[in-house]
Amino acid sequence: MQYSEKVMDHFMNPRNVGEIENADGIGTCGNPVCGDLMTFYIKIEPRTEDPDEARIADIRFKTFGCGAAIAVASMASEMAKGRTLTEISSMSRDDVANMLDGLPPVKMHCSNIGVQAIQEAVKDYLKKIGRDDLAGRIKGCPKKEN
Amino acid sequence: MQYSEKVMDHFMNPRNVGEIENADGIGTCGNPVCGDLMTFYIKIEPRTEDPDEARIADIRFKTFGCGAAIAVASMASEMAKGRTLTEISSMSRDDVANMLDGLPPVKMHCSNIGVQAIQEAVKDYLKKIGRDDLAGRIKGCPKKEN
Amino acid sequence: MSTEWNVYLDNNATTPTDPRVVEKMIPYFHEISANPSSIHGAGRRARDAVEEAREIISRLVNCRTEEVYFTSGGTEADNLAIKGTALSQNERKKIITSEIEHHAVLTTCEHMAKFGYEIVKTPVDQHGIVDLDFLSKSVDENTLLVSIMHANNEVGTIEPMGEITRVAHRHGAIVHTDAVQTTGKIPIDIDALGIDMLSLSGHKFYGPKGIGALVVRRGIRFEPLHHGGHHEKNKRAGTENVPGIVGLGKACDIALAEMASEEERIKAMRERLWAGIDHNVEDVRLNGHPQKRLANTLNVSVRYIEGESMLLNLDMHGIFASSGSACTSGSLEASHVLLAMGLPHELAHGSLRFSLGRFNKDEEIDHVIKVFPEIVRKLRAISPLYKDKSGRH
Amino acid sequence: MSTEWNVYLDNNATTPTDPRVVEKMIPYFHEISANPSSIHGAGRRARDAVEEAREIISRLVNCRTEEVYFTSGGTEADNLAIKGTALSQNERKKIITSEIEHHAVLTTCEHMAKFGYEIVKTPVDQHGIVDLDFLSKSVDENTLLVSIMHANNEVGTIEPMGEITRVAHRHGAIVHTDAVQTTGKIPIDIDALGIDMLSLSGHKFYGPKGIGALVVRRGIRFEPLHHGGHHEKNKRAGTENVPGIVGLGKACDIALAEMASEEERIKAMRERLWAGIDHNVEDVRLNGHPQKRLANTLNVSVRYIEGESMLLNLDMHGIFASSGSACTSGSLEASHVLLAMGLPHELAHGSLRFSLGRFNKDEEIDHVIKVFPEIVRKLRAISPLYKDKSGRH
Ligand SMILES: Cc1ncc(COP(=O)(O)O)c(C=O)c1O
Ligand SMILES: Cc1ncc(COP(=O)(O)O)c(C=O)c1O
Repeated sequence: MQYSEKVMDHFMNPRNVGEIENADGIGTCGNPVCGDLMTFYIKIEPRTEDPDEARIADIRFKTFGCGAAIAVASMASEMAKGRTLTEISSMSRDDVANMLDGLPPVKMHCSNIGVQAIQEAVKDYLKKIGRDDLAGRIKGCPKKEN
Repeated sequence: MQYSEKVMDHFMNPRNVGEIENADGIGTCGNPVCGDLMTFYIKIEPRTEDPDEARIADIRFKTFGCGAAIAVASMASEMAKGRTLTEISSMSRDDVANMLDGLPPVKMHCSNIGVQAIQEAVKDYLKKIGRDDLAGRIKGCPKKEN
Repeated sequence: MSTEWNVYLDNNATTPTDPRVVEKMIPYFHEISANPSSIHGAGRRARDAVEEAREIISRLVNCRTEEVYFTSGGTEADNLAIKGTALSQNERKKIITSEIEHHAVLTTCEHMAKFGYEIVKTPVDQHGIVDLDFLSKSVDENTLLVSIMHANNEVGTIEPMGEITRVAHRHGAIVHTDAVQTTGKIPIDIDALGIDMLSLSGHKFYGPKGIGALVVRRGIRFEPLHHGGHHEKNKRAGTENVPGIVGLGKACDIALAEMASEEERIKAMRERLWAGIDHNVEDVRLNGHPQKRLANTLNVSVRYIEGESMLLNLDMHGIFASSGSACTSGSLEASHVLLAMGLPHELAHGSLRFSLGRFNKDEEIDHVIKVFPEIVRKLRAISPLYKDKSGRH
Repeated sequence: MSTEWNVYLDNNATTPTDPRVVEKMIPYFHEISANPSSIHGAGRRARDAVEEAREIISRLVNCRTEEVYFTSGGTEADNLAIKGTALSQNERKKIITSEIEHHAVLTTCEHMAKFGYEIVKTPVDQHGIVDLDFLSKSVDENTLLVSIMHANNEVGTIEPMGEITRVAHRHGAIVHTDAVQTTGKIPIDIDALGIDMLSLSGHKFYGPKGIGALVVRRGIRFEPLHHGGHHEKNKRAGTENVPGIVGLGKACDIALAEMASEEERIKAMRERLWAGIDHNVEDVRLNGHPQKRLANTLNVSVRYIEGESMLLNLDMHGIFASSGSACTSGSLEASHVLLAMGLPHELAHGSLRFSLGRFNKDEEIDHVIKVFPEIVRKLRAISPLYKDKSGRH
C-alpha cells in the first residue's frame, strides 16, 4: 500500500482544518468503528431565490482517521470551496481520489468519505433554511457508515 | 546417506575379487532388476566323514551393484574364509553389516546379500557331493531376490 | 521533511538479519552449494551443515534433533501443523485455537472448517491471556488439536503453555504452539511444557527470511503439506534451503548465548520508552499483560486519533513502527487481538506497536520520546473526537 | 586417494548461486530488511525490491508482472498449481500428467487421487517425448489439469509444450508446466506456448535456494496452499523472503543477458564430454532426445555396472555427478524416467547424469574424460554381468 505524493502532501499539511463557529451547516460521515470519521463545517454565501446556486464561502473540517482519510478531507475541502450547492451535490468520491492522484484500493471505499460529509453539511444547511425538499435530493453519507 | 570408512575401504579396495576355475561351489544372489547381483566361488577343504565341518579354503566373488553391495561382498568373503560350513550356515546379514560399522538403512536389505550368496555356494557344493539333505538345511537367498 | 534517523521499532514484523548470521551463510551460496540429497562429497558437506543446524535448533527448544523439520517460515510451519495433523487422521473433528492467533493459524483453522472441522476460538482476558476455564470446558475426546500461540505478536502477552498442555492432554488432544514470537527471545523447554508441535521462524529473531521449522515430538503423526522428494523424512519435500538453514542455526546459536542479557537490555529501553510516552502524552494506555509479556513489545492506544496517521508521521521522523500485525496493515479492520481483549473499536484503531530489538540503541528511544508527543498533539488538533470527548482545545 | 579436483557436474540437482546474485542480495539481509507489508519507509523499500524482481521474472517468461506468485521453490510451486486448482473447483475430476515428471508433480498427483481425482500418466517414447496421441485421447471435459514438465531433469528432453496446450485447451483443461529445469536455460514464452501455470525454482539457474515462483495467467482460479496473511494477493501467505526474491530477480536478469551465449558454450563442453566417453568406453548409450534436449544434460548408461559405484569412484576423483534425481539417490529403485523410456532395469541402474553449468571449465571436462574410462574398466572387472555377457575380460 503506497500513497501518492499528493496524498502525503495533504496528509502532512492538511488545508482548512478547524471548525467554524455558528456554521451554516455541519456534516459528519464515517464511524470510529471503521477507523474513519470526519466532520465538515460550512459557511454559505446564500441565494435566497435559488438556494441551489448558493456557494460555499468557507469550509473547515476535523478528521479522525488514517492518512487517506485526512488527505481526502483536506482535498475535498479545497475542491468544495467556492462551489455552488448544485456542483457539490454532483461531486463524487472518484473526483477526490482522482485529484489526489489515486488512493490505494483498500482505502477507496471506507476512507473516501469527504464528499459525502460535505454533502451532509449542505443538507444540514438546506434543512436549516427549511428546504428539506432540496436536501432530500442530495445523497450524503452512505447509509451503513453513518 | 553416508557410508562408514570401512565400507568405503572395502568398496574402493575389494578383497577376494575374481573367479575360481573348477570351483567346488558357486552361488549367486540378487537380481539386476534390484540393482544388486553377486556371485561367489568357493574352494572347499573337505571333511568326508562330516561335511559340515569342511572349511572354505578359498573364496572369490564378482559383483554388480552399488557401493554397499561391493563392500558387503568383499567383507563377507573375508569373514567366510577358513570357516566351517556350519559356521557359514549360521552367519547372518547383520554380522556383515556390523563388521562394516553399519550400512545406511536403505541399503540394509537389498544390498546386504553377501552371506546369502556364500550360503548358496555352500549349498551348491553340498549338492555336488550328494548331500542334498545338508544343503536343504541352509537358508541361502531370500526367495524373491533369486 | 527529511531526517537522518532510521529507528527501526518493528522487530515483531521482522528483524534485520544479524551480520554474524549473514557471514555464516555466505559460503553456502557458492562454495558449498550442492544439494544435500546428493551422495557425492559436495552434497555430503551441504548435508553436514544442515544437520549441524538442526542440532543447534533442537538445543534452543530442548527437543530431539530428529524432531526438527525445516519449512519456509512460520506460516508454512503453522499450516503444516494444522493441516498435517488433520490429514493424518479421520476420527477427531474439533480444533481449538484462540481469538488472538496470528492469521497463519486463524485463517488455516477457518479453512479446515470447510473440511468438516469444528473450530473453537478460546477467548482471552483484558491482558490477552487465554481463558483456561473455557479451554478446559471445550477440550473433549473429539478434539484433535489445540493450537495456541506462545506469545502474541501484537501485544506480546505470553500464554501459560504448561497449563494449556495439561488441559489438552487430559483428552488426548495434540498441542501446537505458534512460537514464532518467542523463539530466541525467551527460553523454551518444549519438553517441560509438554508441547507436541512448535512453529518457529528465522526472520523473527535475527535469522534469515524464508526459513523456519516445525518441531514435532516423536510419535505425533502428520501428513506433509508439500509432496515430492524424500526430504525431511518425507514430511517436507523441496530442495533444502541450505544457506537459510545454516543461518537459522546461527541465529539459534547467538540466541542461546545472548538471550538473557539482551532481554534485560531491551526491556530497560522499552520501559524507558513507555515512561517517556506515558509522562508526556495524556490518555494513553498500555495493551498486553503488565508482566507476562515479551520484553521487547510495547503496544499503546492513543485516544482520539488513529494508528496509521501516527505511523505515517513517525515515518516522516525516521521512526518505523506498526499498528498491529504487518499482514493486516493494508486492511481497514481494527486489530482482532485488541478487540478480543475488549478494547472498543475506536481505541483499537488508535493503537501502535513499538517492537524493539537487538540493533536498537538508547538514543533512538530518546528520539521517539522527543518526537511522539508532538505528533499526537498535531493529530489530536484535527480530531473531532478529541474536542468532543475532552472539551479542551 | 586425495584430489585437487572439484568438478561439479550436478547442476540439474542444484546450481551454485552466482556471486553477482549473492552480491545483490546482501543489502537485503540487514540494511533493507523490513517487512514489505509494513507501511513505513523501511517496508516500502523492501516492497519496491520485491516488485522490481517480480517485473524481471515476468520478462523472462513473458507474462504480466501480476501473474508471478513467489513460493519457497519448485516443489511448492508444483504443489500449489496442482492442489490449488483442484481446491478451487468441484466439477472436473481428472488430472493428466506424464510418467517422467519430477516427484514434486508425481507424488502430488498421487496424493490427489485420495480426494477422488483420476490420475492419468501419459507415457513417453524412447527419447522421453510424451505421447501426444495418448494425451489427445485422454483429455476430456472432465479434465481439470494437464501437468507436463517443460524439460526433464534426468535426461534433459524438452517436451512440445505448444502442442500439449493445444490438445488440452480443446477441452478447457488448464495446462501447468514444471519449468524448473528450463527457466533461465532456454527461452520461455508462456504466452506463445499457451501455458496457464508455470513453476520455476531459483536454485536451478544460479539463483538462491528456498525461492521459486508459480506463474498463473490472469483468469485461472486457484486456492492457496499456505493460509495466513494477505501476501501475494492472498494466494501465498508468509512474510516475503526478500533477499531470496531479489536474488531470484537477479538470476533472471543474468539469464536474460547471457542465456544464449552460455547455452552455446555449455553445449560444446557437453558434446566434448560425450565424445570423450563414447570413444573411450565400449557399450555406453546416450539417454534422452538427441536434439530436443537441454544443452547442459548428458545422461549415459554404462552397461554391466551400476550407477552409484561409478558415482562414488568419480567422487574419489573430485567429480560430482548423479544417478538420476538427487531426491531418489537414497533409494534403490531404478529411475522411473529411464524405465518409462523403455530401458531395462539393468541399464537404468547403470546410468549416470552429468549436468553442466555456468561455472564449468574445459579442463574439468578433460579431467572427467581421463578418469572415467579407468573407473568403468575397474568396475567391469569385478562385474559378473560383464563376463557373462561379453565373454571378454
Ligand atoms: C505469531 C506469528 N505467527 C506466524 C507468523 C508468520 O511467520 P512467517 O512470516 O515467517 O511466515 C508471524 C509473523 O509474520 C507471527 O508473528
Ligand atoms: C523438474 C523439477 N521439478 C521440481 C523440482 C523441485 O524443485 P525444488 O527443489 O526447488 O523444490 C526439481 C528439482 O529438485 C526439478 O528438477
